[in-house]
Amino acid sequence: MSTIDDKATEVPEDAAGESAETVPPEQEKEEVAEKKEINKGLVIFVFIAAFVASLIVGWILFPMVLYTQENQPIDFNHALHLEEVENSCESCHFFREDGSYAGVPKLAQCVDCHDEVMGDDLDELAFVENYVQKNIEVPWLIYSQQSDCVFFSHAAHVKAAKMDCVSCHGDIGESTSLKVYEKNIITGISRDIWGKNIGGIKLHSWDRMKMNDCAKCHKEETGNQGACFQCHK
Amino acid sequence: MKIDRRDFLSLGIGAAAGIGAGTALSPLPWKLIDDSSIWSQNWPWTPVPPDGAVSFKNSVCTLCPGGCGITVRKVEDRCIKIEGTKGNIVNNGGICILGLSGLQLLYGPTRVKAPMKKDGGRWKEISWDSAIDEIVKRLKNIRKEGKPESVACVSGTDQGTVAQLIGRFLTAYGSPNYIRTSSIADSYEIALKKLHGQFSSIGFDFENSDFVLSFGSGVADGWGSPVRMFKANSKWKDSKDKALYQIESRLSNTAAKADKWIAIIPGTEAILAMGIANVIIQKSLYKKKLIEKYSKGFNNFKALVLKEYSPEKVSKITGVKKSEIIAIAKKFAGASRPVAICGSGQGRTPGSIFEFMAVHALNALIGSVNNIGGVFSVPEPDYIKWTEAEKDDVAAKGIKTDRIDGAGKKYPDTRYLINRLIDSINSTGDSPVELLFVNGANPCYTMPDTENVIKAFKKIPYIVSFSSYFDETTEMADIILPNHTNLERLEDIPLAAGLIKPVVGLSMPVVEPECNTRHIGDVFIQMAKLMDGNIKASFPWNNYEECLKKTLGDKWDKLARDGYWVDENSRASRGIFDFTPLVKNNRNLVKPEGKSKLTLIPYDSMRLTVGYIGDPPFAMKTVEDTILKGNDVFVEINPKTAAGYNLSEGDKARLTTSKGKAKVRVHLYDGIRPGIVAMPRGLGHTEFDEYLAGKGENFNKLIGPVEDPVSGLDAAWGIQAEITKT
Amino acid sequence: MDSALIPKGVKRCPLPVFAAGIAVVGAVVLWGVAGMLLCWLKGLNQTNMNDSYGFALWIWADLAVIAVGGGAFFTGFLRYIINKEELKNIVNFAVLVGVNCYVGALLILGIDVGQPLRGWFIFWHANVHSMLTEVAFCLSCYLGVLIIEYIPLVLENRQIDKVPFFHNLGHNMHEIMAVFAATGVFLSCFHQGSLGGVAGVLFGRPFSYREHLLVWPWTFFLFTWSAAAFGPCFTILCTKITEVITGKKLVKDNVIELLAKISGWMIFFYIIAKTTDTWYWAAHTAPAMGFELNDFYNNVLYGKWILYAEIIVGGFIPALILITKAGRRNPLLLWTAVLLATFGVCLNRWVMVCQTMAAPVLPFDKWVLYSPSWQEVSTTILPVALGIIVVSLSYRYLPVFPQEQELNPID
Amino acid sequence: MKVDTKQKKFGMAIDLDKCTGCGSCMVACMSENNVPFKKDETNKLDSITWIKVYKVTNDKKYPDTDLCYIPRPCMHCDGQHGHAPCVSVCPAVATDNDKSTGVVSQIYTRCFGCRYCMAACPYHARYFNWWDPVWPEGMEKYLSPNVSPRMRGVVEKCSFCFHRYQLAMDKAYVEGRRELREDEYQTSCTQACPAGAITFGDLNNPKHTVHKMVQPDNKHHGKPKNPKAFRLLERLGTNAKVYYLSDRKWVRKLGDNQTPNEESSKKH
Repeated sequence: MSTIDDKATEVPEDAAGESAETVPPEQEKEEVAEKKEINKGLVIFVFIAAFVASLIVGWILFPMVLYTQENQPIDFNHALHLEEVENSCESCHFFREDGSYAGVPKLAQCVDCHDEVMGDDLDELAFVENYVQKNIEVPWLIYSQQSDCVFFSHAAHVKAAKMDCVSCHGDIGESTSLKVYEKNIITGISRDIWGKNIGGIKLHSWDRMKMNDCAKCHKEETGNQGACFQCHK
Repeated sequence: MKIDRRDFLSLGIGAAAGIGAGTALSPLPWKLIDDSSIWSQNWPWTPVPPDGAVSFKNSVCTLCPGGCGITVRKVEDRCIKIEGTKGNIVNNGGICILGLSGLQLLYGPTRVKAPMKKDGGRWKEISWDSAIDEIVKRLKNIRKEGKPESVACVSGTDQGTVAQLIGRFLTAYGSPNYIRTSSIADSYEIALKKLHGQFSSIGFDFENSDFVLSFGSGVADGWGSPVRMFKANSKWKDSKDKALYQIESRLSNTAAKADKWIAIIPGTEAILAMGIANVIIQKSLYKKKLIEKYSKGFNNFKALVLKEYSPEKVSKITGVKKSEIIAIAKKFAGASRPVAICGSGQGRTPGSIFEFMAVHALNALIGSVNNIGGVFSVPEPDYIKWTEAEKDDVAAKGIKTDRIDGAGKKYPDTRYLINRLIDSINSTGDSPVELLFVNGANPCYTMPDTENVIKAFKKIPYIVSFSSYFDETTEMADIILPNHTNLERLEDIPLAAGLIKPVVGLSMPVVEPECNTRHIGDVFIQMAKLMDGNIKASFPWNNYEECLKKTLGDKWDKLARDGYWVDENSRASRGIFDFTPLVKNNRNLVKPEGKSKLTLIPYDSMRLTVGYIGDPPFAMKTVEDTILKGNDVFVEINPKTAAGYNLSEGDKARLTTSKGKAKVRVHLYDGIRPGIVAMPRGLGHTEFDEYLAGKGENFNKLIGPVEDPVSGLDAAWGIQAEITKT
Repeated sequence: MDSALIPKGVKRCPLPVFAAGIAVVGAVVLWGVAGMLLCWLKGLNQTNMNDSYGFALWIWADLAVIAVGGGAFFTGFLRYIINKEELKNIVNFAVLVGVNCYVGALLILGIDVGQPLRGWFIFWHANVHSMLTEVAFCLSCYLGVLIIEYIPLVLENRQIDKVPFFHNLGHNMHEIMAVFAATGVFLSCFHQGSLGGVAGVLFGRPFSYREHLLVWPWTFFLFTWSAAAFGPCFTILCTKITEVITGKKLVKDNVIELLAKISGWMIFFYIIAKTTDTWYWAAHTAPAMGFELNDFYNNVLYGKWILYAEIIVGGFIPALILITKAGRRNPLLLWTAVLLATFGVCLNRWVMVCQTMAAPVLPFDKWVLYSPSWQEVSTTILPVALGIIVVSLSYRYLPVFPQEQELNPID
Repeated sequence: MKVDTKQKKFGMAIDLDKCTGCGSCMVACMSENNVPFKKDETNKLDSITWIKVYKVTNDKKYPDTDLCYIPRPCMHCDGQHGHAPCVSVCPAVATDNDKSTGVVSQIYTRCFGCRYCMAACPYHARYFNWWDPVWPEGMEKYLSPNVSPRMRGVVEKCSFCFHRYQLAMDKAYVEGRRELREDEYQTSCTQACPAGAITFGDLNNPKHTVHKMVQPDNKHHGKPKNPKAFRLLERLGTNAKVYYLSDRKWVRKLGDNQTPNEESSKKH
């Protein structure tokens, strides 16, 4: 700061030329000196205010705007189903004969048990009435849906690498109801891919599913992050 | 205190710095940058094909007569790819460009999506019932007026249950006028009838031939069953002692594949065949014992050949060197399992019967008839054993009237004469055809002198089209009852493309009908029921599927399982080979119309389908820019000839024949005989989608029918033309 | 009206006249912007490029402007590193021209890529083997340097200078300018070279492929050298043009002559190197790939003339003019020399880009020729027009030419 | 867990004497890989055909003229040090040469469309999406979920139908295998070719037909030992994985460029 002051005092000499016409040098010197005091503080204050404001916008308001909240067509209780079925996750999320992965079950699987209402749960009632009886597929919103450019082989991870569902899908298996589906309004992609944390900070292996997360694990497990075509189509 | 301009400046800078720093330390800018590029990677207007369970469905392709087995890959209920069926008797895994493009026809914009009725020149959608009612009403009236014979049908085939149903309907109705579009199948049929004395279709044992002498047959351009021929050709390539000789005035893909290309003067193939016969007999290289035992009239033939077809004379006429003629003859007679074939290009148009007989005679001379590696006369598969259709008086009377196309009268061995149909309509005041059914045919595009054909069709009071697509003929129709496409349809497909045993394929529906279409078989059964009387009585089935299953009987299971059934116990007809008809029709050649210096000939290519279906977008995409550029079609000319007309590569020119004019561009090609202009078939469509319509010119506009003196069939292979630079 | 902004002791045309001039150029800018928006909104189908011409007018423009913009770093180098004092009278302008060239280059690149929104991948997912990566990094860094070099000049504006903070900032920046100059030289050597490498490494394109020294093909060094050699000529050219437009002498002859002389000798040695390179390529590199010189020049447009035009007309002639005292002193010859030199270097860049694309490689390939669409042309002229505006504004409100006052005293 | 690192080198051998130029390979490829099409595809300089069939003649006058078709997929070059001409130049690593399979990838979502790779490829095997892909109403139905449709502004090329390898591996994994049989991974063009002119397989596997046909000499960058086999532009050192076979000398000679003196020296 001091340097500025010293320099500031030099100003009139340099700028003497033109300030000459306006006011006599001495007077101006004092004015400048005192005003500096006032607006230096003011400038710093404005700076901090603006700084904090933009932090709030960026960290709090922005995420609110960026994602829309959508509810699943009907609620689903993973925990409950897990007790009922004998073959854990694979009873509904199974591999087809050709090695491809069925993913979210189709109506065909559900009706094996739900051809008519079993319990007194309202969601089940809604499910049977609106979908089973009308034979319409449930438009589930898939939290872990990657974009179209991704080829993900469940076979390679689950069968060959013997990984468990949790490491990527987290504890959804124990959930008793489905969380809200959040969609990025720009990209149209599920928030779970980027991760709940807007800053991209991740605590669990399943918190985020961006390419780098895949690459990191691949590097650790296989020694290299693999060729492009390993995961892209 | 007062804030002057300079303070204001500093405050502003302070604020800006704050915002800058704050934003930079928040995720906002970085997330926005990332998301905007992710948006660009997932643009909502770029389709994302839904994933699902994959399944495979087998069927038989009916887009051409080849009859290949196809396997359709499906994701859930969508067809996503057509592939050749491994182990299929015809194509064993291979598949042609048209078959591969099948899905573009199934899901394409040229489908007729529902029954349509012409209403003041525009198509209006109507219900199936009203459509069928309307037709039945007309049929009843025509019958009341006592002219049932004025109802006719033009169809791509006369085999299989569907064709038979239509034929049966006409018979019971009282019309003899079921007309099949013509092809080399007719020519071979007639040639065999004359030489062997009985009707049968031709079969070739190419897989076992070691020398193939082809008189212009495009075995590598889609002749016969294309994929089968490609495989055979590769087989010949595999061993050094197998060979293919191509006799053709243009270096076609076949000629290029051949071990020898003999650039003959077009239209003189028969003469060359006789010349070869001359050498074979001269040098007595023929199978004497066989000839003595199994032939008649050989001595006259011998005398004729020796008198008129000395290599010198033949050389003069055909432009093939004498030495070459002798060499070919020796090679042919010397081979252990040779075969001679004819029918130019893809064989979509009939040829001169004299030529067919001459070429077939070569096979007889060296014992390749009904012999391994040679040609076989194959009886039509006979599995449709229905009782005679019932006829009331009207029917009985109508059936006896002369066919409108005059077939079987002046030319006793000719069953169908579609080219005469056009003449007889145009020559009389009002059309002898009151009502015409069109199925699996597009005569308004595929027949020569298209203008004339369209004129005839305009005269026909009422045309019913069963086409699944808006093609040129359908555009002429008054009402469309769209049939399911080949992928949505159940149908038996007798394979008429040169197999040595009668084979029937089964086309299975691989997908639910996309549009409001109906199976043509069901439509005829339904119409018959509404016609009541003997017609109703002739159709005891409730629907087509029942009819087919009953007809096939025990063959059904095998067909449903493998997709085809071979009539193993059919015997090749071992008739005596009679040279007399050949001698009698000596030199009955087909000459090109006109007196211009140049001869215009068509050529076929796999990439441009020439049948009743238009080229799908994928196939069009593969057409070279030396064949089509923008909307201009190129004609091939030898540089020498072109120089005479001071034409250079790419020049625009007008091609004129006695039938019409066409704007073309010139492609200089050394692989074509001087004095000849070659033009691709399959372009110049006026209907179908924007990917095909209006591109190039239709060769058929430039050529007119020339009747073969032996069969009456149109056997024009070319026409005299003038070309002028524009 | 804007007299308060105009530097002291110099005369400027009345504002309306100035505004009119700007308006004219502004119209051209709008035309360019139209082309730019079309390319961004509708995609590159707006251009006449095709699968055989992935690189065309735009890439040429990039290479060309950066080559002629080389005057900035080289003059800076002479001024601050070699301490050629006189050159302080033209270095400002050299930098100004340089800034415009580089801004233009980046702008064009921004339009040229099929997915502008993903342009930053080149930094984020950089591939160290790719010459383009090297280009992108050095180019943007060097633009930063140029701007830093330009800022002090801006700060010298009469009004800005009154703010003590800026006054001092400017003062201090002057002190350390040598450091930036040095950085600039370093960066330039690399991105100029990498631009040469862009074509030189294409071992699938025998026309532009060159043997390597370490990881760099010869074109790498030739490009750096040529930029240093021809750049100053362009600076001189721009100076002369400005003098014509303003109708004033702005830089003393001794300054121009010094720069011209140096440039002349640089070009002279460059063109000898270039000739040697061409010979070696024609005699060894290409034949080893199955090509002889004639295969590359047997086309109606791309004939041998292009080689002579580049090496003799655009190389030796200007070099000889500039290295002879009489030559560079004669205004007419000087004009000729700088014009030919600029033409020469631009032609070289054109050949390395467009002829590379045009020449057949597969034995059954044919020559492919191309002509740009208006969108390409307008977007290529856009940065030039922008440049003119920036230069005009700078000239009007900043003391770009230190000697102007002295050379044009107002009584 | 370590993935099987036994290196494969998938490649192709095309018998030019069998190829009839029928175009099946081109369409088989288009329909397998969701390749778009436009109203006018006669300007071959902006017409996307991952495998393109070139028509070449021996330049002799009638009647000694001969012609040959040369199908050209992506050559999946290895270059001299594993650097294909296109791979090393891509500034954003949107394409790579997979060491474990030898397949050269192209990642449409990484590509930002600078087209440097196209400038680098001497085979014109790379194509740019100048337009947004548009299918006539209803035709999107046949699009395959195995290959992602490309957006405007990116480069695309033949992938040796790598998705077929992926799907085959999935099946193998589920069946507890790590290796594929030769016939489990075949490209769409190979499978479709009616003439059986295309052979596809692992060039590193002596049991595979393609290896037996060309007998690649890995000491010399895979140069074919079979005198009937050749590669396009062998001398540029692209080290392609696509080989051609022909009995015709003129065809083999057409595979690479020659300076006049070389040609004369070849004669005697």
